[in-house]
Amino acid sequence: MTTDVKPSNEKLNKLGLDKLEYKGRPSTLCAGCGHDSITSQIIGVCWELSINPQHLIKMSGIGCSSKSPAYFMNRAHGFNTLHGRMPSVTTGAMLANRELKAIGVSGDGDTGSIGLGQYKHLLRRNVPMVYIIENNGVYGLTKGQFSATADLGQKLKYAGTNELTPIDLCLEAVASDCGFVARSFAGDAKQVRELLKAALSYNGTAVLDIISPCVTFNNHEESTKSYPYGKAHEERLHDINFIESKDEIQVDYDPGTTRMVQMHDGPIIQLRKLGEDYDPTSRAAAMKLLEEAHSKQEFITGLLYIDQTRQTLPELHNLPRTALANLPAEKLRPSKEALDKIMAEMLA
Amino acid sequence: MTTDVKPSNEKLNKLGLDKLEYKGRPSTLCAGCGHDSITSQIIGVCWELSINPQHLIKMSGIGCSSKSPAYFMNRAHGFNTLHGRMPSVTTGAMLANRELKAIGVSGDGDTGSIGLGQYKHLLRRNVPMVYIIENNGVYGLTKGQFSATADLGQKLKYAGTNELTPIDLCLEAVASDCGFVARSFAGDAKQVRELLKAALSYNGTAVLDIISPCVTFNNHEESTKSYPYGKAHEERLHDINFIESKDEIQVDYDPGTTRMVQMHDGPIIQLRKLGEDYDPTSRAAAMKLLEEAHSKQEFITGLLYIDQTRQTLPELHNLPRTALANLPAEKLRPSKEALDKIMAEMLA
Amino acid sequence: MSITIERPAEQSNRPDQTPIVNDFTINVATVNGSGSQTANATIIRALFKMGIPVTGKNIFPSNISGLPTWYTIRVNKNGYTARRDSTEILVAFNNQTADADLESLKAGAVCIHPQDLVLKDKANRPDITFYTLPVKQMVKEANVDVKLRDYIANMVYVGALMELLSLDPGQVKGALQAHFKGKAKPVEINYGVVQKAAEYVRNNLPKQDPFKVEPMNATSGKFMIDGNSAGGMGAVFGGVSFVAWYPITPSTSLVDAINDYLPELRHDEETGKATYAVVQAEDELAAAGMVFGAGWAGARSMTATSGPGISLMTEFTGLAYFAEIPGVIWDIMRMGPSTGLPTRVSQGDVLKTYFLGHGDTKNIILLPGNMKECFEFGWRAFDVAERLQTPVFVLSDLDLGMNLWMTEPFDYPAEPMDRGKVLDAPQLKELQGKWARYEDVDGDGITYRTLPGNDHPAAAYFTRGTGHNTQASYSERPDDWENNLARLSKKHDTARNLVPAPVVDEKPGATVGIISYGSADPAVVEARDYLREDGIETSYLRIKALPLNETVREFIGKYDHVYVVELNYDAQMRSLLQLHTPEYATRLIATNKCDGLPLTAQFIMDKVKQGEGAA
Amino acid sequence: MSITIERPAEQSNRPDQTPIVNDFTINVATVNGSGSQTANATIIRALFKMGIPVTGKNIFPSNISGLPTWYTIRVNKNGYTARRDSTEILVAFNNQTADADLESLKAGAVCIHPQDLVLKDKANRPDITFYTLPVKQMVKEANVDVKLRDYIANMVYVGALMELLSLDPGQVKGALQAHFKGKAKPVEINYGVVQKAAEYVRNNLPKQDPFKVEPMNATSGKFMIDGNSAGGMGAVFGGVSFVAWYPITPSTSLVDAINDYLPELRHDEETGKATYAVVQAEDELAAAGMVFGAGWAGARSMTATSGPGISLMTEFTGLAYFAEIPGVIWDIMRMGPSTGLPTRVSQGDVLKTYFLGHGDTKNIILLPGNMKECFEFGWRAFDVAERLQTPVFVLSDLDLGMNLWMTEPFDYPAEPMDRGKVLDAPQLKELQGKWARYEDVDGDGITYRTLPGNDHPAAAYFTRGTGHNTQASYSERPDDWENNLARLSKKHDTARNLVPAPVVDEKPGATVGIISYGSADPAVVEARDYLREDGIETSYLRIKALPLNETVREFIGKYDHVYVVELNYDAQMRSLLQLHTPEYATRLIATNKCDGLPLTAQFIMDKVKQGEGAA
Ligand SMILES: Cc1ncc(C[n+]2csc(CCOP(=O)(O)OP(=O)(O)O)c2C)c(N)n1
Ligand SMILES: Cc1ncc(C[n+]2csc(CCOP(=O)(O)OP(=O)(O)O)c2C)c(N)n1
Ligand code: SF4
Ligand code: SF4
Ligand SMILES: [Mg+2]
Ligand SMILES: [Mg+2]
Repeated sequence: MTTDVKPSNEKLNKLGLDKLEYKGRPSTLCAGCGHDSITSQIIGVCWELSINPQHLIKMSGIGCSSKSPAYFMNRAHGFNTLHGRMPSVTTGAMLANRELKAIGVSGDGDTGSIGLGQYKHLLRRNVPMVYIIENNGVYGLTKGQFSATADLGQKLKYAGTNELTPIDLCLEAVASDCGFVARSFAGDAKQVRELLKAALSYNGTAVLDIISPCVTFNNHEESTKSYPYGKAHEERLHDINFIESKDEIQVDYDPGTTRMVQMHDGPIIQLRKLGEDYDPTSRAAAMKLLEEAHSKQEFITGLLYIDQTRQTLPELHNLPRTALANLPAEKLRPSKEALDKIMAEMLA
Repeated sequence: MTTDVKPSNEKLNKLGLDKLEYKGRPSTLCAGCGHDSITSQIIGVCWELSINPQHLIKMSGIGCSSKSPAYFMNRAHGFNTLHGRMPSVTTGAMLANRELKAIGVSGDGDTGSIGLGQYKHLLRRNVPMVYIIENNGVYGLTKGQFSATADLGQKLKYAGTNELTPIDLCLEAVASDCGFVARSFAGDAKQVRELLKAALSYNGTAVLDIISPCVTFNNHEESTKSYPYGKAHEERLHDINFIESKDEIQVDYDPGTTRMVQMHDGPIIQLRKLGEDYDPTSRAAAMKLLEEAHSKQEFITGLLYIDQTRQTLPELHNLPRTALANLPAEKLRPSKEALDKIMAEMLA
Repeated sequence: MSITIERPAEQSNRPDQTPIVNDFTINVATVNGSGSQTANATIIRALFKMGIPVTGKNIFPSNISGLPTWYTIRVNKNGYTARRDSTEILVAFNNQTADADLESLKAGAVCIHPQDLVLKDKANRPDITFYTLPVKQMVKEANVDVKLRDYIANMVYVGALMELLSLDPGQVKGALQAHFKGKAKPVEINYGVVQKAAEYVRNNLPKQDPFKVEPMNATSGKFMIDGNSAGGMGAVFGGVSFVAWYPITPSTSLVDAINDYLPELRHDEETGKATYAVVQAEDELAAAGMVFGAGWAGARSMTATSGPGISLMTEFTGLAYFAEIPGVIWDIMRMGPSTGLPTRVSQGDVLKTYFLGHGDTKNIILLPGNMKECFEFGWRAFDVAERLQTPVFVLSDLDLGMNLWMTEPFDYPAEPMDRGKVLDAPQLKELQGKWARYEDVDGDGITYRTLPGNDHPAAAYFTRGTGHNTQASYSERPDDWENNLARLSKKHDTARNLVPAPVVDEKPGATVGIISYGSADPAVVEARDYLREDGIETSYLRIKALPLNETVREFIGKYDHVYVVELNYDAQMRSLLQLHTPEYATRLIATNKCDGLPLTAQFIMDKVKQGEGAA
Repeated sequence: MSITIERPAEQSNRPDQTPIVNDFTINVATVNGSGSQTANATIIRALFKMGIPVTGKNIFPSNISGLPTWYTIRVNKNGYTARRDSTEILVAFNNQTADADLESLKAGAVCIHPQDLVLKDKANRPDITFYTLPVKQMVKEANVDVKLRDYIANMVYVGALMELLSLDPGQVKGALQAHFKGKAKPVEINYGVVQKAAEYVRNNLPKQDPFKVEPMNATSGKFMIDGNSAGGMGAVFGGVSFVAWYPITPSTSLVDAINDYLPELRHDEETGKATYAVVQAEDELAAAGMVFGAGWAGARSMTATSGPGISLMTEFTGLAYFAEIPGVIWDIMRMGPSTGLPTRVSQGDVLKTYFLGHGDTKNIILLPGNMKECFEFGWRAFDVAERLQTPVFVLSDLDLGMNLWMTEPFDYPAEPMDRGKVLDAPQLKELQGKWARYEDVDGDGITYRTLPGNDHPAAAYFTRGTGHNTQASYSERPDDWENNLARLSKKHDTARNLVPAPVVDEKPGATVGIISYGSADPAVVEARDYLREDGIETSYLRIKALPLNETVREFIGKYDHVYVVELNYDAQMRSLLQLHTPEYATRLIATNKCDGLPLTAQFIMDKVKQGEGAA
């Protein structure tokens, strides 16, 4: 069994685990797929933050993206559920055992098409989890049809021209009162990493919509979901840094150029201004930003919105710290006396 | 058969039909139910606008609200589909026959809970129809559980306290690029009427989210979905008037106090300023308004957003004016020569 | 103010009849939403407390108020509880249906109606005894709030019945006291009206009919309850820790019952916390997902739904079957296909649920037949689901679930909870981490699982609905696939003798077999007695679960004719029996009906007699 | 640059063998995404154009690139097209699987592999003929763009096979020309490599094995196609006007085919408009809703999906069945339950689809067994659906749908389109507006409908999934419900003789019957020949549709043993047959397998022989 061991060397984290122990099975995705680069950030960040793999669940739907949980953290329980239905399964699991941490990985088809209803209702419930959308604008696993996040007017050899306006899964999240909404780009490893860390510290549903190019079906330059486009057009809202909580934190910063957001269990997110100042704690500002990005076709990344006031679903349900799944029989089955009492009342 | 007849007397509309001919079967809803008052506005408006009932389809899901189509316009085909699935059925019907007009009636449970995904995807496709949500914050037909539009903290004797934030179906519509989004109150007959007229003239999906009190399960004063609350708190964005298109329209108005919106087939919507000026053609303004109303718990009604630039789904599909359903066999089955040609190519 | 009453004209002078005691059916026709439930519950409770066997069935419309509803109260000294086609006493309180209701009465029946309800055919029915009540006036006199007038009007028929049938006034009052939980004021108002009405009848409407009740001692040690309350209570005693559901008639009241019992019975005094979570999902698809998510993570997890919900749970059922995740799904069956008749009963989901899921699936189904079994399967379903690591369906129906039935007290679970084959961290340590999620170690097809959060480094496995090998790794190998399906079939065979065994009542000299299940049971029980009287002795097997086992085969083997009694159009259980025992396929005789109403003994009797050439 | 080659060491000197001509199976093992499809198609087309019967089956993984895939090419002079278990010629081009692939070879087989692929067991297999190819060098020499290297590498085995098997070089080149649609440059590059490889083999690897091809005349007047293309083409010739779908393997290519044919064949030149709409829905639930919405409004409406989609369409199927709305659902069956094996074949949805929907439902199913029927049912399904006003399922499968089959040209529909019983405005006028949506005027259970938009004031009716009477009004009356279900059953009986009849091949002296359907057919056809050679004459009935009719009963009645051959675990068609003919339930012998691969004749032969005591 794993206990908290002081790292004996640099290759071990606080749990005494080597980074290798955060690996999964070899990926069966296409070489160069954006999803694989996100996978490696997940591995790195979880190792760095010493997340206990045995207390983590890896959840997904169906799709190339949804295969990813098999490729990280073999020591965590994983569940590759049904297409579009990861949200409901995770809701059940996290209520059954609120001691767990959950990382969900989904695709734009999985979340934006078949799963849109479950996505929105999960957010409304504020189920504690990191919800990663590996967004490539296509259905990779079924070979390249447009998904609901594909851009209006986009052309693909196989799929033709997309004639519908895209769904913005970040705007959807904000509209559904999600309290942690971020957008990033698989090609921006540093930002993905810092956002992942922040998301893992968030108490509630943290949405990361990561543009993750499909090198096989949607990676030509004109596609806004491609590497070349992302590299050329990504506009970072801010430079983000995640500062782990130490016993005592002393961070010097200039409030004129930097915002600090303290997460509920200690760590701090440092947002260094890049362009205009942006207040990620305003829901209205987030909607405005996304609406403007939508109409101007801008690719803005960063922490779009954060609100730490909402209760999570297990909190709303007044659940004990001990997992429901681990309650002993005595706590689950009322006594014979209790039944006798009811029977007596019934007979009265 | 009905032909365009000049009304011989005041009780006949342009089609020569008496208002009685726009009636449906007797309602089996509770006496006083908000849904019935909306039904009577539908009857009145369709008669007034001389909508041909034989060219109309009445669509719904399942719920008290979804029963309404049986209570108006017996001369129109109606379809009481499945819970939450009216959008997809209507999409199919309107592509099969784009000459039809469609009125859909749904409930907050039907649209906001089980049907949220289909609702959002219908809006994205811009299927031409009037989409009425008879919003009472509860599931009427299953006897009073909270729906997803119930207010945070609301209490009901049977259902307890609602602990989740409400879904705003108008914000959802705006986020999904719907081009006609309005909110009203079943107790405000005039506004419902004028909005209905405008919606029936809109070329695309027109959403009317109408607060429609459930007198049996959710009509106490503290409920924001009740008659007393609505009457006391409704804030009209503007005074709305629908002006039918005549051969020549001459409307005098003061641009300082009134906005005019011309609908694509002629009629004009006149919006007379009541409080601050509000521009319903700005998507950003609509989101801001709804976000503010949400945080301040305001009950704002009126035409929230209008955009007449989007193509409808039948237009996108380059459909002929003649309904697909009415195409003759010659247009449907390619010739024997066409098959012979393919076979010859195959054999080559 | 005194009541001025015109003496009703229709009182005929009938010859004295032998009294018919404790054996008749009352049919109360009202409009729904008018609060007749209180009145009907009062009558039932009074009868029951007089020691007389009674059942109540509500035939109600799928809307909220204003449409016809019929409440039938069967009084039967032999304890028969099935529906009967005929009514002896009609309480015609609904204008809309009164003429048709009257028409359906047979000669000798009674019709009680308000003065202002005009019966078209009254004059043509000298064979009926009419009692006309000045309801409006009495309500006026009661002088209550407008909102309560309908309720009060219904008390008038309670009073009339009390007088006409000789109901014990003390029990009637007691029933009202129980209903109003002892609150004096409403009891006073209501019982006042009851008394006035009784008095009115006594003074003005001489008894002309033979129906009456007499106290018995046949209900002591019993109580009355509906199956959804019993099932909900059972689930709570089964240690349910997670419920996700979406409202749908007629299953909603099962979750309501759970919600009623949980806070009281399952509040953790130590921590002040809940030991459960009940989530109203956004639809049945999500409810199913949550149930299996929670079941996967180790909760005792369940939902309750009806036909449309079952349809929507098809894909998740297949996943849970194949990934082997426990979860309990109550299907309170209503009439399908499609939305069908939401407030009418059927047993139409049996075949569908057994095969629910695409590809090769076969599910476990429990079939409660009475209140004790509703309670028992409420807890046992979790044991079966966790033992077999698979979805378990409990198929009750609207008749069992929403109507009022007599029952003996429920037994506390005799066995400790069975949490199934779950390996915890110490056990894994002992195994040195050597285990495989889908390896059939014990030869029963059931493999070992671990729960997320298990601290052992080798505890984790990957759950998926795709092909996998014993190590739970993704596999497309033909042999892995075949072996896995073969093991799942073995598990299904294990289930045959793990689920509740059928109840068999074999009679010496029986020439005919009857098989049935669920809410069809009371009609079968009654029909068998009549058939015996008519010279046809029958043996009876009642199925309590699927899959079927050898007991069923042996039973069928003994009779040339086996009547399979059920409430659906396609004789669904008959089909399953034919597939189970192809060698006897032709001796299984479909004895089914499907009109939205519970089965009657008469129907069964007719079918069997016809089949036996005795009709 | 010239090639320097080390002479392979493993060339053994085998005694001369009698040549085996036009009767062997090639198995090409590669990695998916490596473009081996072009190479395999080239070989197949060359063989086919040489007049030799051939089939191609792709056993591929459920991912996009990098995993093992096997393409088997069966060459058979008798025209047998079923899968075989053994391979005569292995093209071992995949490192990951080469050792296992080699292991599965029987003595006498051939293994062709690249020089840098190390075979662990090579030395231990003197019974195999190895040909080692300097693939890397050849690719290097070809000097093509990096992206094309994998494609080019595959041309090396094409060249080797051309030389070793005596494929006609002209046909190989012709196949490349056809593939590249006459573009000279790629043909030149590819054929260049083919020639080099052939030359290398000719010069360095003397022929040691007996396998070769010789031109025949067995394919003239035929062509090769996959079932999804044939079905899609059929739908277009059936006048499909509405398609809603959601991508899912292996059904996607059916909609792709429709999308390919529509713009060309169904563009309206008069109006410049489309005569159809194809919508990619957000999921299968929505796809089903759109299909039935369009069917209700009068379109020829369809979708294509596979198991998981079928599960999600359960509720809508029940609605359409009960509200009586036409719509066509293609299910290209893959392996379930659950996500199962998305790229492997099964016939596992037969029973489920027949009963799809809660409550009492029975659906219409068409079961194509070859390319001509895929085309035919493509159009006929609409006629059946509109005639019967109900969902019609076409159950094809991955083997039929995605693999390459020989076929004779398709016949143009002999009958005009059947739009069913639709009343238009003039007809209603003639009837003076007197009609009832659900009245059985003709006694066949099929009633008349009107389409929305019909201008007659009496045209409208209200469609619902709830109980209704003949006027389509809401009804909870028991008799309305029962009558309606009875009429629906009558309609189902009408369907029995309206759907395509089974194909029966009765042999004089046959002692054994075989029943099968769909893609199981080729294996049965082949097995019957072998059984005959072994003294067991069989008669054969192939089911082309459900519900079953009397022809099936009569056939079963003639044989003591009837083997029901199918590709699923639970013997699903056997079950349906048992329910159809309970009197013969025990003579129906389950002859089923379920490992994700198409059936082999060997399997059937073994089962029948075993059953007949001849094994
Ligand atoms: C119910 C159901 N419908 C369809 C499918 C087929 N399917 C598998 S993955 C997928 C789309 C995946 O797209 P996305 O979520 O964007 O993931 P990506 O492959 O692009 O990473 C589809 C349609 C399925 N597995 N289940
Ligand atoms: C699949 C399915 N699940 C559940 C139901 C039961 N049901 C009928 S109406 C309804 C809710 C209706 O609420 P809403 O749409 O708000 O309409 P209202 O009755 O309040 O007007 C539910 C849950 C159903 N008919 N179908
Ligand atoms: S197809 Fe696209 S999304 Fe799928 S693995 Fe390949 S690159 Fe990634
Ligand atoms: S229950 Fe509520 S929503 Fe339903 S009919 Fe009655 S008042 Fe209207
Ligand atoms: Mg994608
Ligand atoms: Mg509602």
